[in-house]
Amino acid sequence: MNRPDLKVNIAGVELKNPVMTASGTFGSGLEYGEYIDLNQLGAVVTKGVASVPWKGNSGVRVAETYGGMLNSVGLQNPGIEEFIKKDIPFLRKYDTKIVVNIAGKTLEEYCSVVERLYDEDVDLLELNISCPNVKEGGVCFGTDTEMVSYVVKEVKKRAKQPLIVKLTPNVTDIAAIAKAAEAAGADAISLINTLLGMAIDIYRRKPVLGNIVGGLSGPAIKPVALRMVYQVANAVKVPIIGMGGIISGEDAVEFLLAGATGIAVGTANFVNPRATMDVLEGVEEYLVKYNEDKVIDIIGTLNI
Amino acid sequence: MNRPDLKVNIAGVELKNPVMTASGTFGSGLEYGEYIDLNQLGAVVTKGVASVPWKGNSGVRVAETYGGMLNSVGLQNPGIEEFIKKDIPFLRKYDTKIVVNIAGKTLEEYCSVVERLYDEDVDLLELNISCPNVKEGGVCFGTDTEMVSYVVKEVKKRAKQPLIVKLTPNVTDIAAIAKAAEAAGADAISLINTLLGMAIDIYRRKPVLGNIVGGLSGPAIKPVALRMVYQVANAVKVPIIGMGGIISGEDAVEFLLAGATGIAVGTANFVNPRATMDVLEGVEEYLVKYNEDKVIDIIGTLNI
Amino acid sequence: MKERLTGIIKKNQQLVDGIFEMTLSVDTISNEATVGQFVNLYSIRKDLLLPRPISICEIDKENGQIKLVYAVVGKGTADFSQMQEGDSIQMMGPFGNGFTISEDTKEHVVVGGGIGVPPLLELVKRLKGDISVYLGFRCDPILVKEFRMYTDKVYVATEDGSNGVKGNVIDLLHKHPPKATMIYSCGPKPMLKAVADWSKEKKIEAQLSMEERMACGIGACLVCTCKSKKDDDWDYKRVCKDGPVFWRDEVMWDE
Amino acid sequence: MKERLTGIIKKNQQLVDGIFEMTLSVDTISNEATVGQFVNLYSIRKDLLLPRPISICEIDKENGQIKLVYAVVGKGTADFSQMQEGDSIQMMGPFGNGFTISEDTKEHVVVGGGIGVPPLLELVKRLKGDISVYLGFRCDPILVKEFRMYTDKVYVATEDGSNGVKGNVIDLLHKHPPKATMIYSCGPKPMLKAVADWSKEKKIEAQLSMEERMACGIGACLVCTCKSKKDDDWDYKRVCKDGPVFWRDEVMWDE
Ligand SMILES: Cc1cc2nc3c(=O)[nH]c(=O)nc-3n(C[C@H](O)[C@H](O)[C@H](O)COP(=O)(O)OP(=O)(O)OC[C@H]3O[C@@H](n4cnc5c(N)ncnc54)[C@H](O)[C@@H]3O)c2cc1C
Ligand SMILES: Cc1cc2nc3c(=O)[nH]c(=O)nc-3n(C[C@H](O)[C@H](O)[C@H](O)COP(=O)(O)OP(=O)(O)OC[C@H]3O[C@@H](n4cnc5c(N)ncnc54)[C@H](O)[C@@H]3O)c2cc1C
Ligand SMILES: Cc1cc2nc3c(=O)[nH]c(=O)nc-3n(C[C@H](O)[C@H](O)[C@H](O)COP(=O)(O)O)c2cc1C
Ligand SMILES: Cc1cc2nc3c(=O)[nH]c(=O)nc-3n(C[C@H](O)[C@H](O)[C@H](O)COP(=O)(O)O)c2cc1C
Ligand code: FES
Ligand code: FES
Repeated sequence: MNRPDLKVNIAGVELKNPVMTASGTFGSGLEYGEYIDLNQLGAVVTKGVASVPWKGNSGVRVAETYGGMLNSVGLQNPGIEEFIKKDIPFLRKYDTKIVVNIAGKTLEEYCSVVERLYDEDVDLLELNISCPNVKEGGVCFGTDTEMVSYVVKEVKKRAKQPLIVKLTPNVTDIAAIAKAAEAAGADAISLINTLLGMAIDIYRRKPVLGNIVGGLSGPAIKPVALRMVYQVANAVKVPIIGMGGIISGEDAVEFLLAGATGIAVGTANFVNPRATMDVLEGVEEYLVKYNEDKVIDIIGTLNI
Repeated sequence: MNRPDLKVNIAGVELKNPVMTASGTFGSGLEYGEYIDLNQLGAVVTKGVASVPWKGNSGVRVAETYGGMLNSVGLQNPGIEEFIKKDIPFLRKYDTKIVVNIAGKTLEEYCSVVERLYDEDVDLLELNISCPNVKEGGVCFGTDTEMVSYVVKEVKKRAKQPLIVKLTPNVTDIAAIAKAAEAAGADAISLINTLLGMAIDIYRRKPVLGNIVGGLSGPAIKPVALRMVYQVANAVKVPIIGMGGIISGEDAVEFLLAGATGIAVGTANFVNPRATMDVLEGVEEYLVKYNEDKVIDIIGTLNI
Repeated sequence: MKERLTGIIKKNQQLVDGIFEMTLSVDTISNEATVGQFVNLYSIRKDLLLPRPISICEIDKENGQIKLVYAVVGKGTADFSQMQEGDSIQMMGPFGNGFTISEDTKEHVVVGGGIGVPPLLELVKRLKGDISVYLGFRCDPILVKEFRMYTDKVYVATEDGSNGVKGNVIDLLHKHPPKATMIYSCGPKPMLKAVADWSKEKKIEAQLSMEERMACGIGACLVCTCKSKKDDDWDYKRVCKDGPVFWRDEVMWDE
Repeated sequence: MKERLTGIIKKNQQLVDGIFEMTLSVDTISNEATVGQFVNLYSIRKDLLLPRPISICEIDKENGQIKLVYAVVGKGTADFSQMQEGDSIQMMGPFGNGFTISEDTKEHVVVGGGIGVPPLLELVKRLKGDISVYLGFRCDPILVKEFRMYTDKVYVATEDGSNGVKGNVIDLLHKHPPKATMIYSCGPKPMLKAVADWSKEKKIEAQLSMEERMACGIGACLVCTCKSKKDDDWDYKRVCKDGPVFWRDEVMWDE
């Protein structure tokens, strides 16, 4: 039997396979490049980058939880100039797509990153709307349909590359948020970002994280992620990139069946630096086992 | 050293200790009574009961997930009459408080259960507002501050026993919901109910659950539960009952430090029928180790 | 007070491809257990919280042991299959109601399919009178020799015809019509349904051992449903507590 | 390509109450490792996802082995302490930059506190010239005999005075002032800060091995911060990749 065709198309960009990295868990690939062949990845999604360098949060930034972890990195990044100088040329040496994840504390910051990337050689943009909107008292951009609509519209106007909008799961109605993003021009939707969580050091009687709360990721959150991907797949027409707790090919197939065209591997990289490759091989094995010629033939094929 | 004083007071009702059972995971105690001495519990919170018998959902009702489980029991219950006939007399034989968890698909159903309980010998009522509001197209009562306010106000009017309002975590702003419940008359707040999740059987290409989606519980969700308890503790003055993933005394202490006056053990019972007792002993050990005479002295004492 | 128990593995070996037999030393269970009951086995893997229900295949009160026969179908059973003699395993039980054996019944028909066959072994040991056993498998039969120790009438079918008659237990029942006043059956749902239909047609009483996914295993959580007749209406009974064995006429198959 | 490795446990025994020594056969690491680096150990418990960073205490290239010394402080290390000779453990490494050893430096001062002491042993083995070692413990000292094999000047302090001088390493440094052109130190943050201050006052260069909670261990996730000077400003460096050893003058202590 021939190897199945793993190609997927996300907003006009063809990926050799659906396996991507989750922003912030893979740097820009330099470190994991020592463990895997980056050419094998469908796409590398880079760590969130802002218009200027951000220092991130102080104090302890990670807490282990049952089947997961909390992080409060706070989007530390070297700023778009440094990113363009170093990360793009590094990644361009590989035969993989580059997705730049974008952070911002104001609409203006998001826009300035997008504009700065206008003439740069990157394939897709991913707008992280889980950031706090400082002008609105720190409420997360992604929790309100109107804010989402506004931000996505303005960013989309200025973007050359197709725009993925990455949703936060900390909302009542994820489908409504996804629809708002789509209506405002999102070319694709990715989800989920981390769930807001907390851990307490009972011996010191203090939160474990310097930032008190942090983002929960890892296999613990997979059921929530999968439910949201399923709900969003039933609400929008644009392609979806699913993530949240994927550690195996089986997990990835669940997301594909639920309606994701691409899938991203995050926390699993920390447990196993070859996690992306294991996921890729697992998806391929599944297709072979069920005589599927093309991965796109199983996307969204859940029997209800 | 003397044994620490474990008594807590929830809305005027004194519990011998803060350890309760989470509704729906313990029946009305009959089954677990073979494994533990029910007299040792601060309170037994019964399975949700409605005005008439509910059959619950069809098909598979449970799926195991990483560090957790999904259930879609759909609030199967024998109705309030049967409950009053069997469960209250059974529980009254024990020296523990009785908390009746109340389910409803309309305001009227909630009210009729509460009214029916008016002259019954139960200690506290727990209003489960995670139920779908059938009149509003099945949106969950607990996801909207106005709906919460309305339901709680009406139910409170009719309730003789103090009213605990149990919140769903599937919302953008849990503190706002808690405040609405408090303002409407809630005497205490309990949280969290289950997170909405999903699992897929990739071999049958079907959702594992007959109901497609279900409620995620167990240690996987603890960080989200703890964050929400912390946020709610900072938003309301009424006592809080914390739950979500508690499997050990240490877990329970995290919730107490975060501001919970009572804590409830749910899914852990399925893993270990003595879970409530282990939690109770763990809390006591912690108090002894840190020379605390009273459990109430550590509630909400997190150093930020 | 009942409690979570520790079983010590005395034997754990493969019977046929993917099916294992485990002998456990756990006298609380061997003392209490009756035929058709099950135990709940816990995995040591902390990602798997829920117990795995496995029927008791044989009860050896004298030596304080029970035997389980299980198929490796997922992560939990895969882990069990890796365990060694001397290892300990956390478990609870015995659970469920078991089969009703009446002294008055003299003609017994036992029908098992696949991994539903093992719990019928202890049953056959205890039945008195005329016993006919019908066993269906996908390919590799198990425990046939053991059943033959208690009755000559053991009929085997395999789907692929590699062993015994090619076909299923219903084909067997047609081929070798039994004398029967009571049927006891355990196996996959479609087979149980077929046995129910057959027995109804033949006007023979039947006890069916049902299977459903579980959480608590003791009747508290209501996840393990068996749709059952109740007066003019119906109800979900609990497989773990009200079952796993149900009377044919209670069970509703329309789900 | 680098990969996750399997180490085989050759020895795993308690040194003093709550502190264990583990010898691992894992030649990829023993071949590559340099002094002051660490490895990441994975728990077999599926509820614990993140690796535990443990410094390399000794490197035995010849036998393809490394030695680790670790304190049991939580679930992960408790599990490690239960492992037996012959068990295998998943691990990655060696990670981090290690100590800089210059041939020109002749007068070395080594300052360790508590569980920060072990990584300094391999260092002392490799230093040439005059070596003074200052070790502080809460009560039970570890590895003192081993350090004495490489230098006569090993000074020990314990907080409770049960062994050596009562006090901490700074007290020791005052009591036995060393000849020094370079200081190497590993231990709890307050101790490192004190060593930094002392060395600054004495105008001696110092290398400090920092500790922080980690996730990836390889520099990709940015959770392991060390607040560091950068031109007129500051920056969070990564303990796992840019460290764990930092020059005193980079490190900022105001957090
Ligand atoms: C009363 C009863 C008696 C049983 N007796 C036996 C027996 O004697 N021998 C045997 O091989 N099997 C028996 N089963 C089925 C057995 O419980 C499952 O095969 C087993 O739980 C699968 O676990 P897993 O981790 O390998 O599979 P996974 O698919 O990884 O399990 C995931 C989850 O689904 C549950 N699950 C999966 N399949 C089943 C199933 N068929 N029935 C119930 N729960 C399931 C698991 O318990 C677990 O919670 C019995 C089931 C019941 C309800
Ligand atoms: C570079 C480096 C080298 C180290 N070398 C040693 C050594 O040689 N010997 C030794 O005993 N310890 C050493 N530690 C500390 C060791 O990593 C922790 O004690 C260990 O991770 C605790 O794990 P646990 O599961 O027992 O504790 P838990 O408290 O249950 O762990 C929970 C989480 O917090 C992390 N964590 C807890 N304490 C620490 C800590 N002090 N530092 C970093 N992460 C922590 C764990 O890795 C885990 O992710 C080193 C730490 C670092 C960063
Ligand atoms: C350490 C860490 C840093 C992250 N940084 C970012 C980020 O910069 N931008 C972003 O959109 N998401 C970020 N995320 C979220 C992940 O991309 C992903 O959405 C989430 O972790 C869920 O996937 P997982 O469970 O596979 O990790 C980060 C996650 C982790 C664990
Ligand atoms: C099987 C099952 C049934 C439940 N039924 C109810 C219910 O009837 N009413 C209710 O308010 N919560 C119900 N819950 C939610 C629990 O009371 C609890 O809020 C939740 O499971 C989180 O706690 P845990 O992680 O300790 O289980 C149920 C949970 C489970 C697992
Ligand atoms: S498994 Fe809980 S009631 Fe049957
Ligand atoms: S642990 Fe990930 S960057 Fe250091």
